[in-house]
Amino acid sequence: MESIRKKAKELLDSKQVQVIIGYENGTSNKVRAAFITDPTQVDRLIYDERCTQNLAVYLVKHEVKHLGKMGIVATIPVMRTINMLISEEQVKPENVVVLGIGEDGKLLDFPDLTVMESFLQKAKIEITAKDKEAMEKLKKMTTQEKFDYWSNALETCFKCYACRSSCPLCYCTRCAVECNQPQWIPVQANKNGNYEWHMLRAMHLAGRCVSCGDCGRACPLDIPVHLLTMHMAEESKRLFGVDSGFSMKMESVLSNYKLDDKDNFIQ
Amino acid sequence: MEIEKKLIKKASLEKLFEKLQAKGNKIFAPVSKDGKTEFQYNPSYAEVTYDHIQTTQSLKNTVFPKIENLIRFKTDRSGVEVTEVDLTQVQSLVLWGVHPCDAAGFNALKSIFMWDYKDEYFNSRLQKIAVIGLSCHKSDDNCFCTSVGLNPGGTQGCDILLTKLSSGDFLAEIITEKGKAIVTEASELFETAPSETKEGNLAQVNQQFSHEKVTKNLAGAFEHPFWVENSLRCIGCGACAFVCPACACFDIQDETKGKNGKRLRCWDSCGFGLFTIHTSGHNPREVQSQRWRQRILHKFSYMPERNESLGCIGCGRCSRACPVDMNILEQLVSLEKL
Amino acid sequence: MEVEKITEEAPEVKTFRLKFKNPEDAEKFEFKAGQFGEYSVMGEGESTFCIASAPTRKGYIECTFRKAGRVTGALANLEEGETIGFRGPYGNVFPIDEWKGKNLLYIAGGIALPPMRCVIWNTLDLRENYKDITIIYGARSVEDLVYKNELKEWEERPDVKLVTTVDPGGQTPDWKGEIGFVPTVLEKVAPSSKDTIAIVCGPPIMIKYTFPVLEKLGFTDETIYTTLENRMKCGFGKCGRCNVGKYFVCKDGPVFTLKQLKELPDEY
Amino acid sequence: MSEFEPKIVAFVCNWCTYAGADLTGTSRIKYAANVKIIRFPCTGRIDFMLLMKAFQNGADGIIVSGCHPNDCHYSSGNFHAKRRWMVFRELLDYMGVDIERITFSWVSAAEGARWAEIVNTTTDKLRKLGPYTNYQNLVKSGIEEEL
Repeated sequence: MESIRKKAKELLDSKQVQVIIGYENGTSNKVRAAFITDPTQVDRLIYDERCTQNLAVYLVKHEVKHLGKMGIVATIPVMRTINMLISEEQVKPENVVVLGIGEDGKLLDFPDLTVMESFLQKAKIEITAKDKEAMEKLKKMTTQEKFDYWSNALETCFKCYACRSSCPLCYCTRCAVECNQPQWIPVQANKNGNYEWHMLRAMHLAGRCVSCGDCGRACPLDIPVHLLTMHMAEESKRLFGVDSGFSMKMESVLSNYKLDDKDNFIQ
Repeated sequence: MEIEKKLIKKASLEKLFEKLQAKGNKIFAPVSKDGKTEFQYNPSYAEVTYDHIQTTQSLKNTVFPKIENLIRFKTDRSGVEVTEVDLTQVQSLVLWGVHPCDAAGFNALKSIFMWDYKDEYFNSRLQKIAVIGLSCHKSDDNCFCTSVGLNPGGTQGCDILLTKLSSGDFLAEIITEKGKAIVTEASELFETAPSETKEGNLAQVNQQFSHEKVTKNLAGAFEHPFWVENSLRCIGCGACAFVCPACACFDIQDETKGKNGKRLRCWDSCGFGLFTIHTSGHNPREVQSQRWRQRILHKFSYMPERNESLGCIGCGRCSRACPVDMNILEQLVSLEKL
Repeated sequence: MEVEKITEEAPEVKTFRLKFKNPEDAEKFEFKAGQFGEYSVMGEGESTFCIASAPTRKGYIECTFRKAGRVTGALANLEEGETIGFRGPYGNVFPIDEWKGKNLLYIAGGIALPPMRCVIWNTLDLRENYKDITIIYGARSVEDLVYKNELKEWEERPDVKLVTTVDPGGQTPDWKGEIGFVPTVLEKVAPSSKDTIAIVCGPPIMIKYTFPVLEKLGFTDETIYTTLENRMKCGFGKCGRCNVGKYFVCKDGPVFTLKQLKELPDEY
Repeated sequence: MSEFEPKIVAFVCNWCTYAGADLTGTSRIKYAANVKIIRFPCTGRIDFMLLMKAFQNGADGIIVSGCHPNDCHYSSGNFHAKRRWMVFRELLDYMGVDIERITFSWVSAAEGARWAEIVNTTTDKLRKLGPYTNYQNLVKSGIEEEL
């Protein structure tokens, strides 16, 4: 924690960055994002196991970008998101300084982003045991059981789009659900509309999701929507051998192909 | 009507519930499951909880459904045939175990839907609900009903208000004619009121700000840097608006299947980026801080002025639901000191 | 309502003349200049535009729209004789009775002439109530000018002064009107502010640059009227979309004086 | 009781499968009449949401078909499409949509008989699977909400 504050102060003092995006104590024992522009305020920054929000979502937020060059406290999923955003040309590498946090919770020193990149090559991806278990359980179900599970789980969704807004990779200003000529997804939050919306969201994150799990965490109704995108991440790794966010120059999985992609399901 | 007080024993309460159900009433009551409490249609009495602090979702769905059918239509070459929804078919509904803040929430919605133009879709549903309230004996640090002029034992919006007494039995306050009718039909379950008052059995919610002062401060705070500073972390989802009992922004959309279709009213949120965008691309509220400002101003400045009601009941749902800890209470306390 | 007649005004811009299917409705229907309606194509949705015809001309209403989104796209595909839905009228009105005995200065840009056409014809039909009537109208190009026939008629009328302008580069070789943006042309024409009411309709950017010119010409905030075109859905002050400050554009507007606008937060 | 006749929507590419299906016709090969063909410029245009729209509108089964690998008129449209289907199939399976109801195939312009065979086997399979009530009920529950 001290090392994060020290580094943040150093960056702000030397004007290498104009804002540090980190975590601070919020209300009711919650933590929340902090935007520190004043070096004397760095003591607000904290880091502990409660800090799970994917802060990269702010790298593409207009009003935050507007503050200037950004320093960001980044755990492994956040670092992977930054790589994804750079690959997709949403973030300019020269506008970001990463205050990396390793698996042990200690500050990592990245003189530049290429060092972060090589760190990530070796880093492990961990999803929580709870999520792993839930996914295994789902995979063992029959088709009918899976269908019932999802159509019921998604039925309560009222389309507040917290899953979409919390996801740093859902940065489109006009989402596919808002494109209404034609209306692809029923706008209303009914069983059918919800099912198709979450299917669309998962598909649009296929090969892009970094399994941070923030969409599920953000859902006010506790619908495990992150299990959908995490599954897509797992599958694209299995099918195409790539993990998203491990390089700043990742080629998008769905806009590339290999001649030997398996096609044993095609007659 | 003067409030009448009665006692209803714990066992009789179950009988009342079953009696209402047996009469064919649809009941909407809070049920706890996996650490979360939500209102559910027609639960069994054993499932109903009396111990929850707050449900995640509000009760507005009962009078302002998340999807509401406005009209049905059929189109073909010869023209369009439009059928109105038959609002006389709306079923009556008993809301059971409603906290006083939520009961007051109906008044906030009423101030929007029944202001100027009277919205019959809303009104016909409102007429059909009976609210059986339940005073709060627990609260958490997101609750602030006392700061917006309400209290944990308030009767506003209730037809009957129940308060759990130290004995485990309930004090019943019969507030409206609708409430009286329910009691009359089950008079054998009610007994003479005890001497114990509800005051000693309520949650302690301290007043944290004066809403009058907030309203006053907001009048000159439109350009204040407060808004940007305090909403940088807002990610612009609609969680707060969708769980809010008093948020009533909506969208109107058509849904069709072949030649038939419906015009639907769906919940919307002023926090969404595209909410106000013009066809030309011009957007009056372009960035998130403007949208956050709109949310607070609408509830604490515009509504008191136009609708003579606050747009907030202090239930704290938005603060609990927010994924990025935009705590409305914290912000209102700061706005009072602005 | 039935689409009685379709006029192509400019590229992607059409005017519909609408007739009530039920004569009783036609009889009952009344509106005033400045009000708007919700026009709908079943299955696509509703769209808000002003009523572009004058209340003095009974039996029909007209609306003019540019094909831009889902609903206007569907409207543009309709043919004469087809049916559209209409709700209205909503909103407040231009206080034309209060303007009696004054000069009127209309300033419009682009597709914002339609909301003004209603009040222009209304005052022209009651011509004896007003003194000089001046219309300044600009569009991006000659092609984009709407109501070309009516512009001609106004030009020929001795009791109306019409100034048309197109943005630089939008002129044709035979263009006889002005070239330049509306505020610039306004400055050049420089109508007297004495006893005059100015009515401004146009895109936000045009309005923004027109007000200072008017103020320079001596117009006071109470004598400048404009209409706000916020996005709307319900039309009666519920859905929250057009909320600006304590006002709802659909109820308290769309007509506002500059004085009222200045009291509003800058969110339109 | 008459046998259940499934409704099948075929999304095919203009250059290979559509021409192939045309050849089936001109060769006077008889095949199941359950299929409604929708022609696309390329399999690369066949968005996953189109498949969902078909189910939404009551299809019991779907055929998606285009040019054999390396034969795409636009050189790589079918390769891109293939990746999308690989991923999409996994998602459908995970969400409980019966992927047995979707047949993916490559049918060239010269394979009229093969097209007939694919339609026939798909139709047979769907006859056995029965109507896709799961999805049809989902749609219905969405459209008919309570008053």
